[in-house]
Amino acid sequence: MNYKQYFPVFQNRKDMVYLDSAASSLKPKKVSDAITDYYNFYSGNIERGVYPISFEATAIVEKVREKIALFINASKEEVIFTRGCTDSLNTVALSLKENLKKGDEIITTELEHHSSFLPWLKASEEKGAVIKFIPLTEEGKITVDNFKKVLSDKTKIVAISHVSNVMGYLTPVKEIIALSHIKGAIVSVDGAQAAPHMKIDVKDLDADFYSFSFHKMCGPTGLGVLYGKKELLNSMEPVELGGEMNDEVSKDNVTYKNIPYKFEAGTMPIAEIFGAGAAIDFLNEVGFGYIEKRDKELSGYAKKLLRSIPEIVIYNDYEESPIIAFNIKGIHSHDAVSFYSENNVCLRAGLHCAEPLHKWLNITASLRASFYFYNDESDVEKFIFVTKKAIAFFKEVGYLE
Amino acid sequence: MNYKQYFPVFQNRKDMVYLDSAASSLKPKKVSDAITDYYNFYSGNIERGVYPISFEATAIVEKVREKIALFINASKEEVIFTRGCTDSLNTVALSLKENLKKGDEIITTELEHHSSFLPWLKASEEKGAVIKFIPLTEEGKITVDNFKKVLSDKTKIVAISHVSNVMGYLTPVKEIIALSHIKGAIVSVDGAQAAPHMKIDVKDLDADFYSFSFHKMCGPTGLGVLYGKKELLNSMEPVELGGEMNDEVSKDNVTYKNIPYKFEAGTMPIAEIFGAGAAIDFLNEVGFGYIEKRDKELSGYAKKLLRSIPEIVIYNDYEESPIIAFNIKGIHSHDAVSFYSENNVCLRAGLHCAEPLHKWLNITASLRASFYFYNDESDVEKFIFVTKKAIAFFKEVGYLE
Amino acid sequence: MSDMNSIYRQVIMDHYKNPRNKGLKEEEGYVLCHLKNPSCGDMINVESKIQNGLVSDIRQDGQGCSICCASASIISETLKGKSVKDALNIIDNYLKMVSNEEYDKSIDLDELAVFEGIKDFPARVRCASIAAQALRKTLEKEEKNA
Amino acid sequence: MSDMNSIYRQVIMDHYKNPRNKGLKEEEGYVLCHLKNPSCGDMINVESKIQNGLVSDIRQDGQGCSICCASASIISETLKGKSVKDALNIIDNYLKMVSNEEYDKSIDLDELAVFEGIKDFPARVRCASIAAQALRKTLEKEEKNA
Ligand SMILES: Cc1ncc(COP(=O)(O)O)c(C=O)c1O
Ligand SMILES: Cc1ncc(COP(=O)(O)O)c(C=O)c1O
Repeated sequence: MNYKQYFPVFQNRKDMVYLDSAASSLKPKKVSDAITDYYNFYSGNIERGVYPISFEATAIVEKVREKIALFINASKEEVIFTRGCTDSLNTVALSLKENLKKGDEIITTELEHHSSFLPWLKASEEKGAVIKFIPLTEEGKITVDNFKKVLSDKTKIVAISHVSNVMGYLTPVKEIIALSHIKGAIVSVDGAQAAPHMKIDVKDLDADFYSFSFHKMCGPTGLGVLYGKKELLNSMEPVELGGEMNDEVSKDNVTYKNIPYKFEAGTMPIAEIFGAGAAIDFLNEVGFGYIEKRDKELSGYAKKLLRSIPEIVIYNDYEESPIIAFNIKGIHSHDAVSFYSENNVCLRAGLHCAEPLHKWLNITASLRASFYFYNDESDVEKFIFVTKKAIAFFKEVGYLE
Repeated sequence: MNYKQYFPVFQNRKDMVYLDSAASSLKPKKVSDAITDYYNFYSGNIERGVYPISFEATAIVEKVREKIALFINASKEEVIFTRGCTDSLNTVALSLKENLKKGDEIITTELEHHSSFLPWLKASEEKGAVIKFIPLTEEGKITVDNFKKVLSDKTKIVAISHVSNVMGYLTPVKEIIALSHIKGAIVSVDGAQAAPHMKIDVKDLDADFYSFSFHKMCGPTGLGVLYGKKELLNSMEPVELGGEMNDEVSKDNVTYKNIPYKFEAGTMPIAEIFGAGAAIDFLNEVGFGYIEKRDKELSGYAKKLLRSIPEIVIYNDYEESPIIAFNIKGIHSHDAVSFYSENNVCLRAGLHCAEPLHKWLNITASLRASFYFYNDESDVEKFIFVTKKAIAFFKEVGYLE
Repeated sequence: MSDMNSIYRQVIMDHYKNPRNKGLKEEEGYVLCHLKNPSCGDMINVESKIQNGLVSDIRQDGQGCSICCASASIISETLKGKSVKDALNIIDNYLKMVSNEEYDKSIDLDELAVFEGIKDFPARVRCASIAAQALRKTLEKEEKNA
Repeated sequence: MSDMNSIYRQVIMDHYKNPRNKGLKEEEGYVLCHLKNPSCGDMINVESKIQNGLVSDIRQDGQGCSICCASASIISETLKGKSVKDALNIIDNYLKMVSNEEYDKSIDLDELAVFEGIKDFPARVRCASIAAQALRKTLEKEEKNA
């Protein structure tokens, strides 16, 4: 199956080898068509009007919410629309921090994306709570055993990513959640890298919160989801206040609407929600069976070929992951990535918003290649070809011995 | 000039009379084209990549920021992209509330949209600050004299809208800001209803913060701006933390990037920013001279005709405003608006996210007709025709005597 | 305007102008439920009294559009004297009818049937539902406790 | 690959491999400026000493890609001994050159001219600029105080 045909950017950039889907996936025509539909046929506001373009658009928005609920096995009112995964993760921390007391413990990891870790770093400083890091194994993995070493009666929050955005490892979140709940701790899962690649079942995981962004899963920019358990959301204070999230407002009091609306202040990203509906349909059509299979095939193939190049060092030896973190030994990733870019191979270089992890790896920066189902074997081969060409070039100019 | 031709929704809904631009304006084709451009030609992430689609898109995003800065007479680094006006207003309150102490005073008005008022109501409760309301004149206006009655040495914050979303009155913000600054108070202006209709010059107003949403000014959903004075933004803590807003992150510390990036955590609404660029270009082409002229002509014409109908009560007798707040006496606004809707006239009914104002007016709900430059005289005439038809209908069914 | 006529019918106008069972008792045995439709300002109180499994009295009060107020009045008339079970069944089918969902047409909705036309006015479904929803809330609690 | 060749030139590689004026003095009279490029992890320290309006010494240190490190080394070589005014002028034109802006071609940029090709690599402009920006910061402060 050649999925490239569904992505207009490949028609406009014929030779592009796109290996940066972990930063943002490409977007199929369906999605921008759905967005344009909103602008061409509705164009107005939702929720507030009682004329056709308004209530028709409202109905579509609520249908998309149902579709997302089904997609992650939640109920409709547990799906909150946010600006993105970062916004979702901050909302959880900003609302829950009010319950934190001095000495309470928050468990997280050095693998986290800054968006998962920093909101809690700030909350902990403000409230005098203590951050505990799950010791990583030698390979940089999170294990249940190591989690147990930091879990305690003081643990109030566990903030953890489902899949690391550099190492690509799958965290044993289900087990971690079960253990956390025994201690009465609340678990906020950063699903930014998981939701695009595997079937998420929040009920099966028993996650308290689950966050992700649509732009990483063939969807629009500017939209994310915060899933939260009904009972928790009901008991929490909203972070942002304003239009459409309240029931009754007087000069000195306000009561809130029911969830999810309590957490959706102001005019919603309507066009983006239309786009998200199309993205979910598209991913459902492709199917996670196919996505997982292709992730493995492509990254497996790339890793195999990379390993045969002596100048390459790979940081994550985890076959299932669609992400490869690596460097050309002796070449700064920023120099390397320019060479790839000149040869139409799009990789990412730097810290990937995961500076603590790079400190743990004891490197200053890395290259990251990430795959998605629209990539193919020829992308892998071009990537390897350019890698070898880069090594030859840097030898020629005297950068590499 | 017939501007309707630029708005695809009018081709798809031929007979629609759209009089709800204060809730959300319609969007010209240019804007969805610019959004689709992003999806077709870039489709990836900005800031983080070093390959062409990434840095080309980054350059466009920064050009749009410059364009917006020029549009409101700010400098580039003072323009922060947000999810919308509600998000902008909350960001100011959430960051500045940390400086509030018990007994400090916050000045606001009963005219405010919930998004301008509620964030400060919450902040005041949390910090023990006191909210003071500027007494409104008999017509519901804010005057400098009445502002002086509540301004005091204890005033720390003034949260005020530039134009009310129900009454359409223009607040004398420039004078209010000057007086506030003498007392050392910070002024956050809600420009949601002003920015679409008049040239905003934040430097001339000397506003400390100025917030608005693009969806009300021919732009995309899901995007707003928070303007803030450089010195203030520099001294403030960001509210959301995460990717791309920090300089250096370790396990126990974080330093932030310079403004505006400090306030832009996570992946930006890239497609929306492309759309905003097109919206600004479009508004510049139309010109605020033309917009203000048409606002006055259309609402003046409508008011004149409405006044000749004895069953109509108008709440805002302010000629300049593109907004008319009214009711059919004896008919609940929700009943009336259904009749308008059945006749293809889109109005809004209810509280318009301004419940305190309705309490002040001592009514349970109102109808709102709002005009923009793409409306024309025939829209006004249809609106009046349907108003008369509604009155006849409600008489016929025995609702009205 | 056949559509508008289908909802602004005489019965509805009559109940709007002359609401039945209006005014709360606030006496022992009466359970109150307050519901709001925040965006349009509708606000409804429904009080009910249950004796021996029967809804022996219903009182209502509030403010809102004609559909909202008339539905509260008609609900109170129609369901007074019914068993809790029958009342819940009627409410259930009534709510389905106005929401344009499948409902059991064999059930006698009595005067509530005048709201059938609401299904073509999606923006007004909430107006026609709010009083029924309020009553359902208390009756369901009652049924659970019984 | 003519483009890549235009930036990875021998002079640059030489300065990257054999950095001049490397290591900070941390002595009296030296002023330090630290700058970072957070997304790629580049980090540069530039120390300068000013005597009688002349930049009498420049030291540098840090980590980063070859362009970033080489530019720090070449900056330190090229500007040492220049007057504060001349140094600022060179920095200014150098930064314009790498950013593909108009600059005064009559000014002798000396070895810094090897970075001309950077203008075709927008993603690398920041790498080539960071050391110059760090030095400018201290020199500007110096000029103001003088
Ligand atoms: C693991 C992880 N968490 C969080 C985020 C933040 O997502 P966003 O930038 O869309 O807010 C990302 C992506 O940048 C990520 O990879
Ligand atoms: C005066 C005023 N302030 C704030 C807002 C909130 O804007 P948004 O809903 O786009 O966040 C609106 C519009 O809803 C408004 O009219």
